[in-house]
Amino acid sequence: MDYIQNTPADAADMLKSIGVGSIDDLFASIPEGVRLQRPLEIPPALPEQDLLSHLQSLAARNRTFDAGRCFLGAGAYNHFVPAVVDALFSRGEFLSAYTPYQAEASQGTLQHIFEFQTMICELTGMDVANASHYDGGTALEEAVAMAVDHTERRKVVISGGVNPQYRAVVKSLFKHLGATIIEVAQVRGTTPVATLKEAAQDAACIVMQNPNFLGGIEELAAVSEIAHAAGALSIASVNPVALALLKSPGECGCDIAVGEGQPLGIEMNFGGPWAGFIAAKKEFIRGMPGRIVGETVDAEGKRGFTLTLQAREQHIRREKASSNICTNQALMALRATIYLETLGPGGLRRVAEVCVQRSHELAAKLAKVQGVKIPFQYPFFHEFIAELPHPAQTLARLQEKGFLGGLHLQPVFRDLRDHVLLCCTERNSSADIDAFVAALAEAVK
Amino acid sequence: MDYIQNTPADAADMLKSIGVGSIDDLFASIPEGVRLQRPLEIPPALPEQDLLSHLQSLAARNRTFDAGRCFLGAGAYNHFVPAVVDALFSRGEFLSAYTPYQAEASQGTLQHIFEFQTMICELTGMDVANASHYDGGTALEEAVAMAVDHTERRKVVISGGVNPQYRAVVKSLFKHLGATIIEVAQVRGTTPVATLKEAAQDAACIVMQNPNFLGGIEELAAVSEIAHAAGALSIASVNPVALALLKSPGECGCDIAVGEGQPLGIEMNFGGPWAGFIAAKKEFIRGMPGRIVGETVDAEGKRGFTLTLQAREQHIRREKASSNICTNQALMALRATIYLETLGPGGLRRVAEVCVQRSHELAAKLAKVQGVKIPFQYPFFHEFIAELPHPAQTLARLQEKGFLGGLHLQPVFRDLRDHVLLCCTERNSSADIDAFVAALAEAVK
Amino acid sequence: MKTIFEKSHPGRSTAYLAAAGPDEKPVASLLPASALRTKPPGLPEVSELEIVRHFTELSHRTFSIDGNFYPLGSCTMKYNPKINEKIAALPGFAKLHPLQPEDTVQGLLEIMWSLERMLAEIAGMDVVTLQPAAGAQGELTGLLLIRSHHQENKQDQRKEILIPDSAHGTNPATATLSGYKTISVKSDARGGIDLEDLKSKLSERTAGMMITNPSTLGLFEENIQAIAELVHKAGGLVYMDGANMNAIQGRARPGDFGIDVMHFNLHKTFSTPHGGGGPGSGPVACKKFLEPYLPVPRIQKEGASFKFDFGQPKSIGKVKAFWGNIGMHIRAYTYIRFHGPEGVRRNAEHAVLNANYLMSLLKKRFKVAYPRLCMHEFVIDNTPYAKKTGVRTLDMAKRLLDYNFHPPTIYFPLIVHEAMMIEPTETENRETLDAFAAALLKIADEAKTDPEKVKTAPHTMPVKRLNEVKAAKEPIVRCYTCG
Amino acid sequence: MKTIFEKSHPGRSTAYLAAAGPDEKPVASLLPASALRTKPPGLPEVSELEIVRHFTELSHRTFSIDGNFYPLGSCTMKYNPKINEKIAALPGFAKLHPLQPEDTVQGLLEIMWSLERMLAEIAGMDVVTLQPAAGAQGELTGLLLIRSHHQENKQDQRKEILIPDSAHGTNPATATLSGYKTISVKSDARGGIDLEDLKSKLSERTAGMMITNPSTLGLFEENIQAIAELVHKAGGLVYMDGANMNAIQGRARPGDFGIDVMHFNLHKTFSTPHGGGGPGSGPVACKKFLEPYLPVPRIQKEGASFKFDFGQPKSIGKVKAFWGNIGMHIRAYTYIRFHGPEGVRRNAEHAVLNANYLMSLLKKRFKVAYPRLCMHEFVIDNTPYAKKTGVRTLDMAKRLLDYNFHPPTIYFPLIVHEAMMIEPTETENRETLDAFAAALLKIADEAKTDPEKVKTAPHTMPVKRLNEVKAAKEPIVRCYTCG
Ligand SMILES: Cc1ncc(COP(=O)(O)O)c(C=O)c1O
Ligand SMILES: Cc1ncc(COP(=O)(O)O)c(C=O)c1O
Repeated sequence: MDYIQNTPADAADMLKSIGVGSIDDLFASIPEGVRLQRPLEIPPALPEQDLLSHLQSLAARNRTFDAGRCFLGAGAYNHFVPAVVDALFSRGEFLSAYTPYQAEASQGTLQHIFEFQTMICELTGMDVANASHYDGGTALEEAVAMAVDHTERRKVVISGGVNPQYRAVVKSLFKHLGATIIEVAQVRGTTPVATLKEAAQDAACIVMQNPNFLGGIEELAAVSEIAHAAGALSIASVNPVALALLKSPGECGCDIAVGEGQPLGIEMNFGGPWAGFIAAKKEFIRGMPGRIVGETVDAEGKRGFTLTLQAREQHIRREKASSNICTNQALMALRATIYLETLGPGGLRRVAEVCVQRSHELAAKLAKVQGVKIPFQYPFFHEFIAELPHPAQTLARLQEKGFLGGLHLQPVFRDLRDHVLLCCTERNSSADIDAFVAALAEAVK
Repeated sequence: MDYIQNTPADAADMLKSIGVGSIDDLFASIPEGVRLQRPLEIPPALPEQDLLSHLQSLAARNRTFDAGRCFLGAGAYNHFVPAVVDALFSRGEFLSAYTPYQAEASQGTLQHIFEFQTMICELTGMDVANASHYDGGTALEEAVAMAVDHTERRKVVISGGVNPQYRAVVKSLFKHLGATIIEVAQVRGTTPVATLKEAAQDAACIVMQNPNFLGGIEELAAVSEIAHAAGALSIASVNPVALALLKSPGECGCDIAVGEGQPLGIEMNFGGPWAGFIAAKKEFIRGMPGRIVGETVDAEGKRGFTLTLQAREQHIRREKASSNICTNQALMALRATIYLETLGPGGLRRVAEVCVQRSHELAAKLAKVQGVKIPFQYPFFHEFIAELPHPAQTLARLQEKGFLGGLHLQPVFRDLRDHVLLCCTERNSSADIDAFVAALAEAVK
Repeated sequence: MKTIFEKSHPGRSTAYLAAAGPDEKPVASLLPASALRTKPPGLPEVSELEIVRHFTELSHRTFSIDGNFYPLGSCTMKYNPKINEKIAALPGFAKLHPLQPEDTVQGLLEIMWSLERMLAEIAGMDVVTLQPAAGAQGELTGLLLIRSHHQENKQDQRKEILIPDSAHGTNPATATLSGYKTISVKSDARGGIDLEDLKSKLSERTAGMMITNPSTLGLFEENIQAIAELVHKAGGLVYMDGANMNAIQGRARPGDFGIDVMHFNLHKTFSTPHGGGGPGSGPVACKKFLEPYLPVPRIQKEGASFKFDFGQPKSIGKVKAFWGNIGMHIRAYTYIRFHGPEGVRRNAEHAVLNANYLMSLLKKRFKVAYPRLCMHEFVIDNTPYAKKTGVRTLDMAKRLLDYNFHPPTIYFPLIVHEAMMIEPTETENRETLDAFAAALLKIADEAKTDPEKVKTAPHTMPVKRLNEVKAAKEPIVRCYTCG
Repeated sequence: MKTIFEKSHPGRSTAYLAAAGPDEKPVASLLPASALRTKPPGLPEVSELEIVRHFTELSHRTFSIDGNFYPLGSCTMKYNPKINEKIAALPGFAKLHPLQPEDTVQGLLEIMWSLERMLAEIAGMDVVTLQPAAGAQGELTGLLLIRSHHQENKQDQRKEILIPDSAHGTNPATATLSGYKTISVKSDARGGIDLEDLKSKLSERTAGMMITNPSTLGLFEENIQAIAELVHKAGGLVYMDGANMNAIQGRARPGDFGIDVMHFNLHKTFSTPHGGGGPGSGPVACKKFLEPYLPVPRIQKEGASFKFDFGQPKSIGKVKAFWGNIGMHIRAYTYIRFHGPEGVRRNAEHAVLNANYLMSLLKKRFKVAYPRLCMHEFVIDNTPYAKKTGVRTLDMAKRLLDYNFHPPTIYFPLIVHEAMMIEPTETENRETLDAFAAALLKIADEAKTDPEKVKTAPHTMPVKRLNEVKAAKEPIVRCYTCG
């Protein structure tokens, strides 16, 4: 099976035009010894009807939890996506376009990226944002690389409140590059600002996450001051939904803000594709990785958009480029763009408010359950820590009852042995919360 | 909740421009006594998130059977729809366009209807087809009305092999109009041609269905001869998928061909929306109901398409119109168009072949099951009759096992007491058939 | 652009099913040779990519609500919410066979039952059938109910239906189709029904009257109660064409102002997408006394469950195979549930606000046919321009395309010369109305300064003005180069 | 066209969530005031209808495979099947949380595991990781594997990566990012790697070589075995940039011709949609000896079930949060399962056939940079035209837009002057290739007869030629009139 349009008669004519006798002749430049002489050992072709059944049966072997019954966050958030997002995102022109190299034929792509950049700047309080990055973790890695290049220092201070997945990504690269990575442990839900002072000496940057991985709201402004005092950059990894309510990194004096766009109308997709973003103060513009769209005019003075500042990029600067990124996550950024424009400031704020509301409702209700504790009192956005007996077993029991009941923190946070991280979004109604609390009360008995 | 864009400030400005003080003033022409003074008693508004959950929970209270486990046809057919059909059909420009009154701005709609008309003509062997009708039943009703008008006779002969739903529609209208309707009973699966001769005298038309409701292949050509000999028109209601294999009504001398487009890539949708079609020999063109698209040229001689022959239609001819139809099922006809063009002649033929193949496979296998009989031997397309003990109970047992096991004919066909009508399409694999046969063997024990 | 047939290439296609296996029996061995066709139908042979490009290009050549302001009078071209499409496509709705046992479709029957109740409440009526596939079929259903009623009462001589001269063509066409004679009733100077003319036409032959309210002139029939009383006194029933319910939903109910039976157009008032011509859905609402005649099956609620009831001996029977355009019912149900009572009423209010606002912008320069407050739409009479400049309504309409607006309905209603019937709907914003008015005013200028430009419009569409006369005189209604 | 910010209107929006109820606590009572922003972000306030019209219009301003022939060299712009989109959107895939327990995602893990096996077979490699998000990240992953290997073998001095001068920019950029120095290797007159130059640059500092095969010139590296042997002998490893695997899948396998590690671009070879810039997916395949260094988690099959294995002490760690661009894995898996062994090979064959056919049409008038049979693409050198007429490759590219074709990749590879790199892919038909060639030949005529027309192209796009210099000199990278 294939989507090839040439019939055998076409192929024969075309070979004649080329001047060869067979398709095999076209592959003559492959040395004989390495030509594959047998069919690939992959499963036989499936016509579309059977293909769909096959994939549907595989999909059926995954369990989807009711939207209201997911209390798991930890870096992937279960938000409501208005139908208009899918309806527009799935238009074939958007799906099947390449990077907008020929600006005149790609004003649609360029303009939606320009709008994305604008809104990321507005949310983060920064001056410039790129067209997207692979994900929140690699965006953070690139921000650290920007700081290392900018400061010419090789020490990186990173809060233990940063998503462990992101920290792992940063470490994979920088340990190879011989940088020193100092992790400052979070304490009872937030990063102790005082301990950063010493660590900041000679650092390229201090990296914070806000709200942090445990949901806690960090003192970003204070951290930025410490960073700047030590000549380091202040980098914040942020949740864009929370930014409808929280002070932006820009307001807190950060130099670079990065984050994951998944909460903005992107399905969880088992972890990808999502859309990282990177935004910075304008002095860092020429060190930014990835595509940037700029406004310009056409030959008649009419406004238009084009890729710009390409002299930073690999296809021009090659080994001197600010990054190696080429393909990004533009289509996912388009989802975020449609989502943000659809919700508007009021709508996004309402999502954030309801997240705060419901997570605090859950925390308050759980605090009353026999055997469950809310051990730490820190300000949180939509995630918080609860302490339970036998977390692994409790989560398994909740799963039997149809709940995705949070993340057991122990394997990653060694000191949080009996602790789980819980999350609420606007998808969890008060009724869902009550059902969950009841199921949990049952499960911990 | 609503999709209104005017803010209160806009509304105030607009009222000023109009020169009235309030929205209530705009409704002054409604006599006071009949103004509704209370809110409508309908349920309160649901924001989109809750709306979706509500409708999902209603959808969950319907049972969908696995595609391969549906052996029920009887006028609605479970065919495979390539993904490309939905992807294109759902484009907003197609969905949200009106009837193409302004041809220059609606070349897309007009051209796809023109292509639909062409393919319906090709399938049916007719000269002209309209832009679609409500469904197969009402299309048949209109064909009968054409015949009544054309012959100025008021007697309608209709085969008992015509879908009982369609017969009911024809009867509802024509019994009011005082026409005589003669039903010629099918015998052991097909219509006995000989008995039509007498009935045909003074008739406006003879109406056949092919394949008939019981799957049987009728002798259309012979019937057309009888009709024409009596000065009546020959009308055939046909399944368009079967026409990939079967002689077309045109080849069989029919004057008008109608049918239901549902098998052509339209979801079963619990019975609608689907797309009826009406096609006829060219001498009937000015008696055709509904929209017809024609080819023409623009002011510069370039080809274009437009609605044509509108002098037949109600908006011009009013009480003298050939029909009262205005809105049709154009969007569903678009699905059929995409489907037919995607499959092409080979693909459609293959669907039809597999239907024949599998239904005969099922019949042969059932014939071997203890307690089950295939009572009548008639040539059939993809439906046939099986005789079982306790059909109602057997069907209920099959349902428990996940099978939609056919239609019990008894309520409508009085003489077929223990008979069910079974259908296979390309969706029922040999494995599905074996599973069904096994389940049935178990169920009739 | 080419038709798909001109892109066809022998042997080209994509395989959606496996080819025949070795143990497959040839069709000729299963079916009689005499039944089989010898020449395949002339369908095109194209690849999936070509299909995608073909329909993508066709979509780009199609004005639509999603792309354009589309103020087609009488058509209520309001925003079609995307959530409705998503919901109607849920497998739990789209994949249901119409003959599935009732116990397997309880969710859907609940929707249908609830939609009937909600429509009855909006109409001020007692009962509803969802079966008719569109407005015109609703009209047919309604007239058959009226006919059954008279037959039951041995009033077979009632063979006339009164219809105002402003009515939509489906009204008289439906009257004919249902065996009635149409008697036209004049409109008066205010655009309402001329009471004297009405009285003179009522008689013992009157089966009923079809009345559109608000009318196709965008006016609420101020004498509606008196009219209904007159018709009733004459022994007739009053049918309302509810195409314009968008203007009054939540503010007035036909059942409260004397209507016996009416239809809704779900594809207008409740925003189901019109898809280039359809599908529609035309539920019929009526008073209790007409209930026995409604099409079968009816949907009944018994305890917590729902079922089809086929046992209605006086029923007119079926007007459509199966149960109606279910997908449209789901969308309309969704739409009404989204809006709630307040939203439904606000839709009417802002539809009327937008229409009056747009009229206020245009009336300075254009002749409004009935210069008074309107409901959801209003009609412009372009005779002054046509006389002065030779630029007709058709020309102005075509020129609007160059400004990227779909034109209003033109040359309807028939009683207004050079009519332009404008219905903006409630989902448009003021900026759009301002821009549309500005374009139309500019075209009025152009009609004076550069009439040729208007008369030869459009200039920016994929084709120039099309020759409709030729299309009708030498009809080419299919492609002949296929197959 | 306006930006969405220019359409914003205070107070306008659609409600997707219920407003606050009476018992809702104000946010200020739950979060510290110091943490809260005082000014809302400047997002636009528009209605859903405006959103629909905005993005519909934007889509109409976007060339795409669905709309246009798009022969962008090195990008493999082949048809993106709609079935893949449908499958990836199934709730059983799209709605999964990445941290769901493994026993609830067995279907997806099976897909990932199977895709790894299929890619390994196509590559002739032993093991695969799906984690990298795109080709460039695959390169980074690959170089980190090489680096780990040398570290393990105490070969820390190996700090140089050899890269041919025809390579894509990501190769040297990746070398730098992973702490390596790039050593450029020359191409020879036939477009292959210059063996003498290569030899002269190999040393005990050589960590490895990155080689693109088929190369960005569309040529299979005839000396690939010899090259691999040379690099291996010098103690280096051979990385292959697999961006051009479309040309050889099923006909030759990198693992069989000496490659140690490589990446795939699923968004090229396996048709996952490129979405205006991404997402991509860059799985890395390698030989057994590099397996210990692969990113975690690996996917293991145990009996009939699948699990993540995080226990790889020598692993380079993670290159991306979670497990990769799963949605792209699902599409690629679907694509390969649709094609099967024969289909995959035929894709390569017809990609190569189409490229050579198109070259045969163009070579009569254009200078082909390396005039020999090509693989999936070929490069034209426009210097003759530029010299003669002043019409440059950029001008020709822009002029192609007026013929409704997306231009080829231009000015790459850097070693060909005035380059035009043309990759038609296997899913295009001959009529399209003929039409494209005709357009390009016509433009070559225009370059002589009417050079201004070409130099000022495009003329039919929504904007005329854009000023890119101004964009870079005075960067405006966001809208300032919002908020
Ligand atoms: C006033 C009026 N009546 C009746 C109809 C007919 O309704 P339908 O097109 O749904 O059959 C229409 C539709 O245009 C209309 O505008
Ligand atoms: C030859 C070559 N190498 C590498 C890449 C980079 O791959 P990606 O864009 O997926 O990061 C590309 C993509 O354009 C390419 O063409």
